[in-house]
Amino acid sequence: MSNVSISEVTKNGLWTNNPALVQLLGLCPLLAVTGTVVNALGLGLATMMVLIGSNIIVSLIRHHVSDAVRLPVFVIIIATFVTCAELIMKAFTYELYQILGIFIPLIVTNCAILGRAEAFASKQSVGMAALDGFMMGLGFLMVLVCLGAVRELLGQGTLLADMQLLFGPIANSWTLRPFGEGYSFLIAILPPGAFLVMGFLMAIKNAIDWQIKLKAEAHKPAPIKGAKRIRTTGHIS
Amino acid sequence: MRQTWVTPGGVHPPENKLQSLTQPIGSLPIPDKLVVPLGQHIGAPAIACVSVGDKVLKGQKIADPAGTVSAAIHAPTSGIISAIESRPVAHSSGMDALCVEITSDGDDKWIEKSGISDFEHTSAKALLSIITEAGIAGMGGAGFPTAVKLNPGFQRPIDTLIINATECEPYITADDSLIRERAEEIIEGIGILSHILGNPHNILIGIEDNKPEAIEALAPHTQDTGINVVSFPTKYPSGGEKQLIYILTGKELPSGQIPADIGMVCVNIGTTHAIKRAVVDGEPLVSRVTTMTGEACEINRNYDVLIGTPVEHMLEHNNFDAQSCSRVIMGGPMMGFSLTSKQIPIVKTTNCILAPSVEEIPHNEPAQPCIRCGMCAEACPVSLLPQQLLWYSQAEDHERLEAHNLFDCIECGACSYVCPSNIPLVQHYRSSKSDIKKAQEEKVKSTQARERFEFRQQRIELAEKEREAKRAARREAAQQAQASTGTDAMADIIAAAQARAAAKTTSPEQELAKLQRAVSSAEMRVEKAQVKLDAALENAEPTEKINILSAALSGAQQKLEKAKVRFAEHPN
Amino acid sequence: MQEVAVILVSSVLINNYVLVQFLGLCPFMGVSKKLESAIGMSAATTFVLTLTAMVSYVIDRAVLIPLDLEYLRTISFIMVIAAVVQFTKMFIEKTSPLLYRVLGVFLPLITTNCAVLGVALQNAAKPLSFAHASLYGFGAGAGFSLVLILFSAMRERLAAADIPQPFEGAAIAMITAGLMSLAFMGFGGLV
Amino acid sequence: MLDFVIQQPIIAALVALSGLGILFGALLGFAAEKFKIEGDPVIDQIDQLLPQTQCGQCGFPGCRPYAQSIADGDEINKCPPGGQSTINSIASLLDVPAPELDQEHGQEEEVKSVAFIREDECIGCTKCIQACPVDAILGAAKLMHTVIADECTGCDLCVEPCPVDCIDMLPLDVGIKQWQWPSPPLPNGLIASDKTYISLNHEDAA
Amino acid sequence: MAFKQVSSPHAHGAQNTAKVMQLVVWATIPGLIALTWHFGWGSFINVILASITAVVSEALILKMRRRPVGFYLGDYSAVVTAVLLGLALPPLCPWWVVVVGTLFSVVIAKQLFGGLGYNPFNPAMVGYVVVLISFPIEMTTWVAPLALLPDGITHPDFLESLKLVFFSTSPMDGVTGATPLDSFKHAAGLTVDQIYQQDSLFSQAMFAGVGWEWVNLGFLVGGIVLLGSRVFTWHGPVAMLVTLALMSLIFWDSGSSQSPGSPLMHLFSGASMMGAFFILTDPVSSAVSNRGRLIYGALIGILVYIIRAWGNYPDAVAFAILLANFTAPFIDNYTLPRTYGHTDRRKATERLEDK
Amino acid sequence: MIFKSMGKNSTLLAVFALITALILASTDRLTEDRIAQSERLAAQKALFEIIPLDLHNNDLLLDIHAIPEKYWNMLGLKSGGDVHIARLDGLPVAAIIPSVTPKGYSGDIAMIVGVNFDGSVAGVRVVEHKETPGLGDKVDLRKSDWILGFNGKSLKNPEPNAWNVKKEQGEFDQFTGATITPRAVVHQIAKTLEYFNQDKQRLLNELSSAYNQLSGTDQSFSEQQVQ
Ligand SMILES: Cc1cc2nc3c(=O)[nH]c(=O)nc-3n(C[C@H](O)[C@H](O)[C@H](O)COP(=O)(O)O)c2cc1C
Ligand SMILES: Cc1cc2nc3c(=O)[nH]c(=O)nc-3n(C[C@H](O)[C@H](O)[C@H](O)COP(=O)(O)O)c2cc1C
Ligand SMILES: Cc1cc2nc3c(=O)[nH]c(=O)nc-3n(C[C@H](O)[C@H](O)[C@H](O)COP(=O)(O)O)c2cc1C
Ligand SMILES: Cc1cc2nc3c(=O)[nH]c(=O)nc-3n(C[C@H](O)[C@H](O)[C@H](O)CO)c2cc1C
Ligand code: SF4
Ligand code: SF4
Ligand code: SF4
Ligand code: SF4
Ligand code: FES
Repeated sequence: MSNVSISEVTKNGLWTNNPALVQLLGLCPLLAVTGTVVNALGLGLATMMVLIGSNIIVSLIRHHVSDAVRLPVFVIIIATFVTCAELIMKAFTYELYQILGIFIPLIVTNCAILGRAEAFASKQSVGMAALDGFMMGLGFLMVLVCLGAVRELLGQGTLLADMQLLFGPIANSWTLRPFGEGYSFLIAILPPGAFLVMGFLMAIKNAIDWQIKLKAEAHKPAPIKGAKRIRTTGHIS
Repeated sequence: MRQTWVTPGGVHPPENKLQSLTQPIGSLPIPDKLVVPLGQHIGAPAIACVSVGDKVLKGQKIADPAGTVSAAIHAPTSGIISAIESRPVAHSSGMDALCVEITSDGDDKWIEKSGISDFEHTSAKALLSIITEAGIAGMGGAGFPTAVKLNPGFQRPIDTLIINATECEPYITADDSLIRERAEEIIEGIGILSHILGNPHNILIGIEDNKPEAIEALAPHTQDTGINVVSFPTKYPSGGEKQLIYILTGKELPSGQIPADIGMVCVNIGTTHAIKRAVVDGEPLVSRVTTMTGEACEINRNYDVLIGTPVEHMLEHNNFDAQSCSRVIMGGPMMGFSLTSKQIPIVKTTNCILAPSVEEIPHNEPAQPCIRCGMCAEACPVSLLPQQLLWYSQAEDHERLEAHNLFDCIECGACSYVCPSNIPLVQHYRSSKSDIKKAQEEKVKSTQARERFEFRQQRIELAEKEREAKRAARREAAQQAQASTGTDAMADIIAAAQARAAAKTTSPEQELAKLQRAVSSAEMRVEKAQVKLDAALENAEPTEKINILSAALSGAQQKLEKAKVRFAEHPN
Repeated sequence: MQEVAVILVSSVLINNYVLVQFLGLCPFMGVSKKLESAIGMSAATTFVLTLTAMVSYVIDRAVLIPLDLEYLRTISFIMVIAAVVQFTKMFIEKTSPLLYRVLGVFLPLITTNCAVLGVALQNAAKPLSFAHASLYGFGAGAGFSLVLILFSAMRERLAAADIPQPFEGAAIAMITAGLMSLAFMGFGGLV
Repeated sequence: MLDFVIQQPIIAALVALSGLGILFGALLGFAAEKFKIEGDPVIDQIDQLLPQTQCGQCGFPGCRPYAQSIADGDEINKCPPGGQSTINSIASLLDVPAPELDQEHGQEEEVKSVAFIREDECIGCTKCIQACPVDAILGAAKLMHTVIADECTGCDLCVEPCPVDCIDMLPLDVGIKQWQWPSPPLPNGLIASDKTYISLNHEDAA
Repeated sequence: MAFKQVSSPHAHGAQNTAKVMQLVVWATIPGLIALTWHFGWGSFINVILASITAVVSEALILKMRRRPVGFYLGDYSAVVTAVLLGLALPPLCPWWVVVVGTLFSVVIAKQLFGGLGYNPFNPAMVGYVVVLISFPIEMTTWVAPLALLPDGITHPDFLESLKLVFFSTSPMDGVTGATPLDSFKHAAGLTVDQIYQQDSLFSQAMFAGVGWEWVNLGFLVGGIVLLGSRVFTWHGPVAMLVTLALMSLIFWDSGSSQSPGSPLMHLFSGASMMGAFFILTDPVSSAVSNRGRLIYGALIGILVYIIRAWGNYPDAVAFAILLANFTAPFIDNYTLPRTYGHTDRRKATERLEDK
Repeated sequence: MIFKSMGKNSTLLAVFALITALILASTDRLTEDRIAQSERLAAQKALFEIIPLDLHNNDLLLDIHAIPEKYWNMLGLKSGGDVHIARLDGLPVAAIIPSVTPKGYSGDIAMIVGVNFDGSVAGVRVVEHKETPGLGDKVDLRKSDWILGFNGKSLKNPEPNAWNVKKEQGEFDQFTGATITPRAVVHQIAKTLEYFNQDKQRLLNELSSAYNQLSGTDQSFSEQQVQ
């Protein structure tokens, strides 16, 4: 565990061990706030910040906490970051804060964060931990935005609507309407749509993985069968 | 009229019984060769007590029962034992099993018969031994040795004797015609059974109401005998032992128990007839009544067939048309099994040979998915949920299967019969049952293996510890000795130890011989591997296998190299 | 009495925490493969939910509000949850080893169940009495249990289904959950 | 005092949070001491599922050490004698996806086999006895050896040590008693594209 | 060919899945006739359009899944789904509503779960609810029954209807109106008697609502035919209808302005009969044992009433059935019949060690 | 042993909690003002939309007057509410009145109705509703600007009996496929205007007394004056 490569961490976070698609963690915000891209982006960024921050701090203090209170300490660290994020969003993007509502404080219980703190940051150097936080956060953010984009597009026929909530007035005119006015397919933005679209995203990932695996298998040399056998009955004199 | 009870479920397939009832029970010419399997019953196969070349008479014992749950086998006709070897036998697997082949001499000469006329004054024990010796095993289907069944021993007293004359399977009329023609003998057989069982209160003959002639035939003989002939509405599978018990008595046989546990015994009518023949006439079980029917045969009738007659012989005598036949079935269309070879012989449990045309019983349609319509559950006579069993059987969920009472399924096939999706449900259940049994056996075996392994490890550990202790003791002694006698003693001890070690090492010659052996054995291995590989290559076996073999070969070659090197390195 | 019924119906069915409010989805997806574990998880979660709803209510009203520290809700509640979960684990282990065998493995997972923190936070945002706050906690737990148990029974059934390869596993579970939440939309407008 | 605290928001926060911290710290400390983790029952459960062939193909000296290693997070696809069904049941126990058997550890054999010693060639060296993990070989020095077929797990560990190569692994034969109906093909196993075609094919295969 | 290994039983009964499915399709005809008679050609067009979509999409998916297309299409289940969905959709709704609904039914609710026999939810109802939620305007615009159209106006003829379905951009005016359940629900403040007098939907009806009573009777007849041919058992439908009647009796409130309506109205309005005989009887997604089906049916009856009386949706059969589908596997686990030779009913979850 | 562990862990957690509290408290201090401002802005947003800033210059959130209980029923209020008054340089411009109709398709629809002191509608916003998405929810400005159609209407324009949807011979559009929701909203707005007519005098009195107290003048607002 002690030496992992940068590319591995990147690949893990973005694809092979993607917190949302593979580990199925942080599903609540993932499904609840992805009605539009802007919501997804807002929450994704907040989560990413918390993830990076907590990973760094956990990595810094990893040698100083005992086992008994390790988890509570991690939880406190995460909660601190979340509260800070909450306060900042409240101050600067109040309307978005209101839309995301309870899901900002709930970043605390996003198991992906605690999971990373526990499984990675508490065993790695600060730099790696920060990178891991960033990549995992980015992986999560990507899925959130994907989901948000698909749902927004299918559901109300827009893309990048209401971006001003996050980026201020310059974003007022960003909204795209590929299907023209008046289009709506409500189920996509209602709860069932969240699950369905997520299911399809996962299936797409599975299909891609399957293709990759097929390709890889075609190139892989056949394993040497039985190469790893040992004797159970020890030395025979 | 006695009260009868109604079982749940059941089906009404077309009966098709009339075809084979137009003529009385007939007989076939004796075939040239008869093949008598040694395992025709449940339990251990009998052990042949004749050898090839022996001359036997009809009714002469050719195999002894092996243990309590087994039955003797007798020569069905007189002739010469021409072979004792594996042949295809009457079994769903179509596999071979040990059989005795008799080349008939055409005389059909009986051994000397010694019957008992007054069985009422013979002890039950003696009668049971006659039945055992006569090789009688249940002729209703399962082939359970009848003497064992009739000897519940110190268990509960039997108060109900049920004679199974239901014959609920379509097409089959063997029991029906037997009753019509030999009712008197049957009643006598029942008398013997009753005597053996200590005259139970109730003696019931259960028979479906589609056999009025048989009921009629029994009537004059049962008057004032205390034997009740109970008829009940026709429905498949009323003839199942459990179903019949419920129909006749309203009692259910608790799961996992046998009828004797609730004071009942259930015997097939054919078995009863065979018991009469064995006891009164002194004839062991060498023939039985079997129905030959189906549109692919010109003649449909019942025959008194010698056990061991190849099916081919029967088919030929009835002008079998292989082209129009969809499959040849031993038993009825619901529970019988299809035959994979014409050579398979008739056995004690064969009540029917059915050769239907393709129109009668078409080829199986491919199965469609289960739509959970529940028709199967409606048809199941033991109130299972066949569709759930199917589901869990596909999912290989053994726990759920057992919770759904898979092992109470009597494999009657009513569910498959009604299934609109043509699913071979029964086959699924059979396969799952075997899987579960196998898994259980493996579990037991693996537990044993674990225990043995752990025991071995403990033993080794213990031995190690002992050795360690001894060594420690020795060291201590040495130290003490050193303390007292100084370095000299120590040197002595070391010298002694070295001497022991030297003695232990093998002499160079021995060493050389060992190495030589190693080389030659490695050579042998290489050779063997090469042969195998060549053979595989020649037969164009799958590359996988070839890979394995070539890996084995190269392994052996390496070993050989090593052995050679060691041999070469040896000083001599 | 009627109020109790209304709170229960609304938190169990109409505003179901899992399918309508999207809380507690990770255990919902993660612990629903086997009915048995789903039942264990349900019991443990309901218990913890009710208890944390009570304790966090007390802390909120007795400490945070008087001191004007509402912004510390998240952190104090999560501490409450962590402690209650630990405490429950300890308590069950001591009093009923049998129950512990059933529930033990699920308890740590509850700390990161959003529904637990979600209920505490939602309760804090509403003017509620202590009894109602506890009832909301219990109702949330009951709603969670209901759908988790039904869902796991359904997933067990799906185990033998002939699902297209890319959809096997979590993907089809998601879609099933989607159809379930579709069904739950039927409860809209009740109460 | 209380007034003072209420007046000073920062101090209030400090007091409240550290108060909670102390409280929960004490609670957890108490729990940590009072309830230490005991042995892991899951090892036993995994061990129960392994076939106990004790062959070492997994790379561990026996099944239990492998069970231990699985409990510590090792891959579950290393046991060839157990094959896919063992992998599946461990996967369902641990609630993880079931991988395929790792070929590098060996292959699942279709039929189980047992060791058989060609007794006339045996020189009584006792090496196979030492090799057998389950004590399934009988014999004494310089005397002929035999395998107790019932107790042999088919691990083939005894084959290699034999100096005269007199041990064969014979497949257990499938007699009429062992025969079982194969599970019928699932409806979705059809690959042809036409009903009549299938039914013909089906018959041919049968 | 005569000697081969086949598992018993060798005989097979006359029933087969395709026949069962075809029978279900035929049995919807009385209902379809009643619908067409009272509401015009719309339902007929829906059924045809849905069937074509269903068959084509099922074929495509099967092709993608590399399954024998002919073999699976031959079971007619896609047609049953499509016909039932077509009957449930509002007559003359735009074509894309039908197509989207059918695609959701066949592709998502059925084929993603493995096709016939594996879907846990009723495909037709999934399709219906999806379009109901997604296109509320189109889905709540019902054609008025023939008897209530103003003099001189009739339903559009077949070609006109086709034009409406395929080319109209806005729902047609003049011929639309509320359904009895809808209008009952929103006649706030009126007692039942007043509603029955003032609302022509009821005042001109024989016993439930104009047109609707006949549609329900039609489905009742079809359902009885199916029951008679043993396509399903009585347990589910009877349990549903009885609980629905009981619920409406209990909350009848003697016809006050708060009353959610009489048993007769509930039994013969909306999709009650179609739901009871054609939809909850879908064997694939319902409970399996008879006892399970009693519970399942009763649950649907209760849910239908609750949602009708107090929920957002005037008719609730689709939601109630989906909700009950959701509970079906759980019900199955605890309603095994008592097997011969056992004293107790077992639970499917019973573990071997517990014994 | 236990006490040692408890002590150690407590200290550890407490230290962490302390640091945390410090960080959080400072963040809170830093963002406090900004948050307060955002909250105010958000709360005012709907009010501002009805009465824009260039039409008033008082603090709408503070200028509130309780609605007498006898009108609660009329406005559909269950536990009362406040009228917000907008003034320009102290002179009242409009009143913003909370109002709820229970006759929505799926229950209550809550709105705020801005009424100019001349009795015309300054603006209406639906603040809470459960209407069917895609059908009844067009009363929400985010979905459709139907609600803007009320601006400038009063009980005289159109006539009171034309305060209805077109389908029932009124003046206002209904939505395609949904009549119940718009009808409920139209009726409720009419009712709110009626309330305003009835309660206006009382409000004006209250306002003038407050104004006089503040400015030290003695002025009574009359209808004419405000207009
Ligand atoms: C494995 C097995 C063991 C049996 N053991 C006994 C027994 O100990 N005593 C007895 O009276 N019958 C025993 N029976 C006989 C059954 O009770 C029953 O009569 C027989 O299986 C024939 O029934 P069937 O053709 O319906 O299967 C046994 C049967 C089987 C298959
Ligand atoms: C489904 C089923 C149907 C059966 N039908 C008959 C039958 O019709 N006649 C019969 O004698 N035995 C029938 N049996 C066998 C009986 O259960 C039972 O084994 C037999 O009567 C015992 O008598 P035996 O030991 O003399 O053969 C049937 C068994 C099963 C499982
Ligand atoms: C599921 C469902 C939801 C509805 N939601 C609304 C709604 O939110 N608002 C509304 O006015 N009508 C709604 N309706 C429509 C009404 O039932 C009614 O048909 C309509 O208001 C009558 O208008 P019309 O006269 O224009 O046809 C809904 C109908 C259904 C079936
Ligand atoms: C009695 C009966 C009722 C059925 N009802 C439905 C139904 O309501 N919805 C549906 O999609 N399919 C129905 N089907 C068809 C079939 O079961 C359905 O397509 C499967 O659910 C698809 O797997 C029905 C079939 C039968 C035999
Ligand atoms: S009869 Fe066949 S299709 Fe119907 S439920 Fe039983 S197994 Fe399934
Ligand atoms: S074969 Fe088994 S499951 Fe099928 S009907 Fe007979 S007893 Fe029931
Ligand atoms: S490979 Fe399997 S059977 Fe062999 S020792 Fe390892 S776990 Fe045991
Ligand atoms: S006899 Fe050989 S193959 Fe059998 S268990 Fe012993 S060592 Fe293994
Ligand atoms: S994100 Fe809600 S439970 Fe995991």
